[in-house]
Amino acid sequence: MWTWFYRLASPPYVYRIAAAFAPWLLGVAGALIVYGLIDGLAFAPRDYQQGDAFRIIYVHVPASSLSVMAYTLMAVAAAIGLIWRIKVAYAVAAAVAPIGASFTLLTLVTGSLWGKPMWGTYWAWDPRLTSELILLFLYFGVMSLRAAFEDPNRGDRAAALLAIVGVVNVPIIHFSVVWWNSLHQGATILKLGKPQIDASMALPLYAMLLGFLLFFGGVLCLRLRGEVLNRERQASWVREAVKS
Amino acid sequence: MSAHSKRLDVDQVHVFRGDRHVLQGVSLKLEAGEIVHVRGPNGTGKTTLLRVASGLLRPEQGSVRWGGRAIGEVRAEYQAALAYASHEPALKSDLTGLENLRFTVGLKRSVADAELREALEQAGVAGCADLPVRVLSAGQRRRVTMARILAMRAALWLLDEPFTNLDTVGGQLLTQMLDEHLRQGGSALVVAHQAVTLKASVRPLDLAA
Amino acid sequence: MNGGGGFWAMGGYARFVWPCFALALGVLFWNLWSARRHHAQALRRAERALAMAGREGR
Amino acid sequence: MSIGTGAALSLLLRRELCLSFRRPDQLLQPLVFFLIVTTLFPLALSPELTLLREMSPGVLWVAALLASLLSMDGLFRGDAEDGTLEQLALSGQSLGVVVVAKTFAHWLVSGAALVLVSPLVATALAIPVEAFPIMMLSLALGTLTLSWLGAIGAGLTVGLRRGSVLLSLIVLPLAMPLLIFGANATDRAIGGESAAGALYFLAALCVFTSSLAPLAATAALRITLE
Repeated sequence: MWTWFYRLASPPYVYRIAAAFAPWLLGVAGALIVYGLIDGLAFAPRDYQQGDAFRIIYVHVPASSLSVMAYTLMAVAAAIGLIWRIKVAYAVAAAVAPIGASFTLLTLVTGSLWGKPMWGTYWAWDPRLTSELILLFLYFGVMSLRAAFEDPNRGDRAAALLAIVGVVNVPIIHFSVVWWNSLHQGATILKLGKPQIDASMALPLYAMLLGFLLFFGGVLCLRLRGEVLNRERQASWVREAVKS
Repeated sequence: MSAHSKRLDVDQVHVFRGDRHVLQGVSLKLEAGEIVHVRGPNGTGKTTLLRVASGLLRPEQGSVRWGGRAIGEVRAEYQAALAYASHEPALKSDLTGLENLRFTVGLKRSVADAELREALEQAGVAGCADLPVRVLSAGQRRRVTMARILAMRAALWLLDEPFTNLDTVGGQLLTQMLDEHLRQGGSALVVAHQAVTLKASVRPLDLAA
Repeated sequence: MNGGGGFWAMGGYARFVWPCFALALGVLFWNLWSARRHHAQALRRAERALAMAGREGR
Repeated sequence: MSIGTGAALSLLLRRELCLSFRRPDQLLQPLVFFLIVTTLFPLALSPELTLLREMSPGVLWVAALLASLLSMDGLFRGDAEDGTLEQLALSGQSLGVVVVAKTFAHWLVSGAALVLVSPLVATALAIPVEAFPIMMLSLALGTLTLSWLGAIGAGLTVGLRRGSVLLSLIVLPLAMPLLIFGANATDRAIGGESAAGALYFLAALCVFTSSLAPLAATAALRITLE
């Protein structure tokens, strides 16, 4: 049973299966997202309170859940890399960071665009958006630390450690931001919580969530191939990979 | 003065620095009372080999064993038996010679100042004991490092270019120190680009380009 | 179908809804484009490394 | 065999303090920076006391954070550059003991010093004297927590030439919770309300960081040393 897992540690194997999985993941993701967009934008009924502005959740919620999930995945891959010294795990951690950061940015912008009609300002220090902003700083810290080292191996390990330290702090940061927010503003007029959505609104949301997740997997496979290649330039299998 | 050494085994060590394959399957055995002189042009990984042997640098492949056991398992014992002198004399320039010894040798074993002064005396830099290292010459700093190695009473000496900045008297002093260390059952791994001539037989290890 | 000035008006919130979705698609395509470019660069770097290795006869 | 951990800790602590006091100018720099930054705010805002009192906890804490971070980069850099860090790593003591001793010594000369200077700054920012004890306690806990986080950052960036900006970029996001609880504790102390809640959170944060950060900082140093 363990051979399957053990083979995941071998770069040429990962390089090949990543190429095989990517088109499928992206294909299904594309279909789900297209459906989610059409259904969410055109057919789902308006929210009685927010009107059509609520449709922004169809991109905001998937992006925000992905941003946190991506950071956690990065930390797990980093831990596997540090503990078992598996190069592929470092490649995964390096591949995840920019994708996660892009979704965090998407969350922030869509969140503030959604905030404007609700609170009248683009940035009202909503606790969840503030946590996302700090998450973006954490992403940026990990990426710039990895880039600061000439020796990629050492850069991977340093960034891995920072990712682990970061993931431990994410809940602490979130809690303290929520606590801080509750002190100063009392309950915000309209918390940016998910409005109670009935089935017809929920279906496109689940489609978008799954679509974004599969999309994330597909792009991760593509980016992983590059990262694996960067870390295996000396290996013999790279010769065939470059020729093909 | 030096403790009796155990066997040091460096076995098929490979180290990469970025894309460069710095050490390619280097092996060496060092018994008590033996000295190996690591030679080779610049950039062939002499210092890297020393850092791997000391446990500072973990090799990609290969192992380092002390008394038959991997140095990772016997880290405290191995470090207690080890005296490592890097290419640069590792001294704090704001501290005096004596203080430098007190804060390095003192971490390994409880040692009185008098004993440290005696080691400085042996290295011929007794006068520098109370001067900040900042004001010392490169040769004097090298001798303070030699005093540190003497005071540590280590079994295994790992010395990186120990003859640099030493005048002829200093060179002779170091040669005597090495002979005495080997006679007492100590062992030494020395990186030097010039010849190492001792009473004891010196086994060369050439690192190819 | 929702009313309020047709589909594109988004009940008056068009200024906020459409930029969000445009940006979302932008991020998705940026990720795809960036991943492909990253892989192409990696391949080029590997080729150069192999070519150098070839020359040194290692 | 090598000396006990307790003896090693005290010896390393003496070494660090001895080194620090050999360069008193470098000890004063963070404190003067702390004073200067806090003087900027009244100039930028207004000398009007009631307004200042409104801003003072935030100003005090941000200035304290930045002042502590200023000297954080030198925690391991000095020893790494002259090779003594390698000697410490090979000293037979575990690297963790070295990290704990160095970080605590660094806190004594930077964080604790800031706490002692803080009444001066507080008076300048119209903070009432009654609030001083809580303020100083919260600053002590906050700066100690920050020193531990800074040790992780310093361990990660010691090998890099211009690591100090990167160090702040790594540490500040992690320091935001302690800023929130610390500034709030001081704010309540000024308002006369009980600052217990914020202080408890700050203390919990300090204990949590003091217990985990040494492991992370040691691992960080080991990555850079190898």
